[in-house]
Amino acid sequence: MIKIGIVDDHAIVRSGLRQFFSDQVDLRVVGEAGSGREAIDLVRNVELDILVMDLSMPGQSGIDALAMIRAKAPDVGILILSGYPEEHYAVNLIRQGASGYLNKECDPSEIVDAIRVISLGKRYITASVAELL
Amino acid sequence: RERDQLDLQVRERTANLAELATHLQNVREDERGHLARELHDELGALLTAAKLDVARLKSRLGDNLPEAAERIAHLISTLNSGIALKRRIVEDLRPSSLSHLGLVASLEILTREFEESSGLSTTTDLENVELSSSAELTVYRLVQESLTNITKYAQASEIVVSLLNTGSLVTVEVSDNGKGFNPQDISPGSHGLNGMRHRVEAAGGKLKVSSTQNAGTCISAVLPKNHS
Amino acid sequence: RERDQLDLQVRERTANLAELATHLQNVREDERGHLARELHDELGALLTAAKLDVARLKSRLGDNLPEAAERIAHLISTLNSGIALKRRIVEDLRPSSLSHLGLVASLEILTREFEESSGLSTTTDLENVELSSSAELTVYRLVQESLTNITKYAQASEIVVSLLNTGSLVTVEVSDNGKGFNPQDISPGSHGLNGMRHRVEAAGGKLKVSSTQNAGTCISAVLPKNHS
Ligand SMILES: Nc1ncnc2c1ncn2[C@@H]1O[C@H](COP(=O)(O)OP(=O)(O)OP(=O)(O)O)[C@@H](O)[C@H]1O
Ligand SMILES: Nc1ncnc2c1ncn2[C@@H]1O[C@H](COP(=O)(O)OP(=O)(O)OP(=O)(O)O)[C@@H](O)[C@H]1O
Ligand SMILES: [K+]
Ligand SMILES: [Mg+2]
Ligand SMILES: [Mg+2]
Ligand SMILES: [Mg+2]
Repeated sequence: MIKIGIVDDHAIVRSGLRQFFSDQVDLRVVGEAGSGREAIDLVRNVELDILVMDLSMPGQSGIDALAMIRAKAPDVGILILSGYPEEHYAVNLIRQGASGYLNKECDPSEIVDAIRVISLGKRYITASVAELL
Repeated sequence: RERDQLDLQVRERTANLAELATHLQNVREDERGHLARELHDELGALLTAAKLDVARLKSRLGDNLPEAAERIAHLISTLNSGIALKRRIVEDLRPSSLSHLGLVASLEILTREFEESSGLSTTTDLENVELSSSAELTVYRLVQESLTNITKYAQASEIVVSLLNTGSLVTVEVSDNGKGFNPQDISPGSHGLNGMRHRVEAAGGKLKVSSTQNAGTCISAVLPKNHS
Repeated sequence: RERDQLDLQVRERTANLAELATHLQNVREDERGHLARELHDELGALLTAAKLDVARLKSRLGDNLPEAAERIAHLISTLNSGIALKRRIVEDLRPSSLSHLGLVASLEILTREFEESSGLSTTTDLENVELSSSAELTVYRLVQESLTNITKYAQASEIVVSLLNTGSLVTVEVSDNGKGFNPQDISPGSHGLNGMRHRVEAAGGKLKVSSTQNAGTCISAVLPKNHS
């Protein structure tokens, strides 16, 4: 069972993701956060394998949270799921410690693929990102 | 005496107009930023949620109803077009990278994409600099407008973009080896350089436009580091 | 001689700044109009298409799969929120009524909604006038800003908005019976009336601000009918 935390400032996205993951037998959502600050608390208080995290959130953005989470919980996989263009962000964020980057326009089944790859302790790199790296 | 009175009036009017122009430049960027956030965050959340709904629907239905599957495929492609459109509008309004990845990364993206679309060889020399976010936006817009001018007029083959710390100042420069022009002789319908100058001065800086016929153009601005 | 030289420079600078301010006002409205069209036409079409897809999917599935029905209901409500959001953004950018229903209808809608939200009694006297669409937008923005100012400052109970033909000119007026202010004494951070004046003058017209402490305010502008 892969234990997942969802970080997004929009409840409609969080519940969409939670329900989508609930259809998968090997995934379980164990916590949610609505901001970067809450994400740090979540990682501190709940045992997680993977954080699926948005970037654009009020207050502390996902990027600020990324560095802190990496420092506090080096073993948690962090999949960034953001509306911003992959070609601009993916390489940059993977260098900053993210385990993978997906744009919200991806096929949702890709999110599940990425989670499974990252849960094995690997990075998830799409073909186009591999080219940029 | 009468003349002094008149002088004073003219000066007041000038100051007033300068204020108004600055206000209009600020308000335009604020509006764009606000709209970009609204579209990215609010509309983006709804479109993402819709995509997740459709994905679940799709896996529920499996391969039982081929006709429904066709509808769903169409729905997915419609939503993807909506997302792509939203994203293009948002990035045009204000590059999200400025607030998330910083000025240097944003200028790298800008010049890389300029190079790809124009085919012109572009060299960058970009240092991390300490500027307020509004000054960062001013620098970004300066480079953007300069690159646009280059594609429109310069017939250049080499472009250099630099952003450097020079003591307590920051210098940004865009130069090309194109055909140049006479900076004294700009038509009144042109507002790119004029607007740029006003904006740089409102940020407490100075703009220099150097160009010589057939010897290229250099647009350079110095900005103070901690202008409020 | 030297002074003449200086005078000339100041005048040139003033003309330049006036040009820039006009350009910035135009470009802002153009940008808003362009964006409103893009969102309305393109995004609107995509969201409508998505809704149609979902409706057809729903009728295909009938009542067979209750779980799918639930998904579909959620999807429809998500798309409706997207459509509502888009509509609000578009109307904020530029009231669609201006190009579809004309200036008089747009001002009727504006004042009616103002009356509803502010609770202030508002009388209108609106004639059909012959103005270019850019002058119509100027009139609309003038009324909009004047009503905003009234809610912010006037403490008025009665408002009158009029749009009248006066020979070869058009006169627009917004007056209130509120606490008034001294038009000579406006803080430099205020740009509503200043911007309005510049805009009216750029359209070849004239703005008059009359106000007396405790005797209400009247903002009025005359505009020529066929200014290009
Ligand atoms: N890099 C360049 N090489 C050659 N000519 C240039 C260059 N940059 C600007 N110019 C000249 O300077 C003029 C003024 O440029 P400016 O950006 O102010 O206005 P514009 O591009 O004509 O109009 P706008 O920017 O308002 O769309 C241009 O019309 C062009 O003739
Ligand atoms: N109808 C009114 N009744 C009373 N005072 C008014 C009225 N309209 C304007 N004022 C006064 O005139 C000032 C200038 O108005 P103006 O619209 O130019 O700027 P602002 O509303 O203060 O700021 P901005 O419009 O830039 O947001 C206001 O601050 C207010 O004191
Ligand atoms: K599950
Ligand atoms: Mg978000
Ligand atoms: Mg230009
Ligand atoms: Mg105002």
